[in-house]
Amino acid sequence: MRIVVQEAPFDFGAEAETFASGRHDMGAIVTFTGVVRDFGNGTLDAMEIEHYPGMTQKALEAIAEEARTRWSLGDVLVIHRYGRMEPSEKIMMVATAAPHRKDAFEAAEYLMDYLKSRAPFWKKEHATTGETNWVAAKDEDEDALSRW
Amino acid sequence: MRIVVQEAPFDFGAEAETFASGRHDMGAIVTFTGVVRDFGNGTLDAMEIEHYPGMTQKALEAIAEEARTRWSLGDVLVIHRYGRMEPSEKIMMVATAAPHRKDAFEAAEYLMDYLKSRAPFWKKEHATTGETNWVAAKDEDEDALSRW
Amino acid sequence: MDVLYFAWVRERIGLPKEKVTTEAATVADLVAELRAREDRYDLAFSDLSALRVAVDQELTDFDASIKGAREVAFFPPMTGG
Amino acid sequence: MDVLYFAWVRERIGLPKEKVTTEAATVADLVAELRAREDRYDLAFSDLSALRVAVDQELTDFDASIKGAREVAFFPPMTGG
Repeated sequence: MRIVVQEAPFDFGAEAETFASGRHDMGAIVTFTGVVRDFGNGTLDAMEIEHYPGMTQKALEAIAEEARTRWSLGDVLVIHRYGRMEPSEKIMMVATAAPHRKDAFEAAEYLMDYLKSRAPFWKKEHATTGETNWVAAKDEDEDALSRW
Repeated sequence: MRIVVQEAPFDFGAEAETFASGRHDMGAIVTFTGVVRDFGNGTLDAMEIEHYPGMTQKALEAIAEEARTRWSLGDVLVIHRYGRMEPSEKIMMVATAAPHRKDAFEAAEYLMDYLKSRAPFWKKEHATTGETNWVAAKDEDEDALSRW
Repeated sequence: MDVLYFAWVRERIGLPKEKVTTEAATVADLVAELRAREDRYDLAFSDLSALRVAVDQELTDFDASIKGAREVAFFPPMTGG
Repeated sequence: MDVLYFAWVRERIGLPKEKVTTEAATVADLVAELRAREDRYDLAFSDLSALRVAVDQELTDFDASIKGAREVAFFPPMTGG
């Protein structure tokens, strides 16, 4: 299990390759990657992500540990950035390795649902006009937790 | 959309990186990778995958097209190998890009469920003892289709 | 028409593909003709619930018509992914 | 104890962190003390349903005890991922 919180970009392809390689007993690897969207109209200049340094790593570890108790997993990877990112930059990734695909998929979705609403990150949009906007949490993201 | 059926290994990290990069309007990228498992006891020498050359590409394209009608997707990638593979080799991958994570996850799971039971591939295990065994389809894989 | 066999169906019958001239109207009729040929065919087709069929590279069922079909393929349930 | 503010709570109050000496028993008591200080605090805490709280870096609720706590943090609902 590896949990990384960093400001710098990460190499998604290399991380995915390393995570998926050399596994003899895990038949299923799932990755999720979150990307900064400009909403298709080019009005987003950047996304700024604030976090709670003392708590973030612990919160992510607790979420990952809970996933490992709920599903049969061989490994879990979480990388989450903070700071300023432009459209098309990768914000974060999770990866799960499991003997079977159902566990790998469900655990990845669980990690994402909890990361969205229970890890101490806050997103602020910077528009090309200079306006800023704290992204509001969505009811549907909170509701997504109820399925677990 | 890209659908590839080939005997040669594919570069998962490079494919994942290329698929996830340069996207300004897709916030969510999901990949699934299938790996040859040796069941943890080292008794599997190789997995041999037979396919139906004339039908495979068409069947995969039809499955991917159906996913695109059911979910809001920006792109779909399917790579599936045939031939002989050793434990830890990657058999196949799918990737989905969507504005939102729910679509990316569901479409990837749909692709996998249909690939498992409706794409013309057959797996044969070669044990280190020399014995061979055609992998039987699982009832749970057939049942998985009923949720879509 | 071409008749194709895959996986253990291919192994039991002993060949991957053959030309078949038939007046059979449906897949089931074709199966009946093949079973009557030789034991290896009879054995391969003894449990149709363990088999799948594609006509002209589209999955279908054993009631399907094969009139005008160019290719009929028999194989066990698929195990992709 | 240290009191921390994140995202728009930090912006409204105008600082990320401050030392607070308090006899408050619960988070809600601490919030009442802070609101009484100045308008910017009163405004930031005007709708508790829009806020979340962590005591010693664990998410909790406004009824939670802060006796012996070293760090209390206030912030809006999280938007990770």
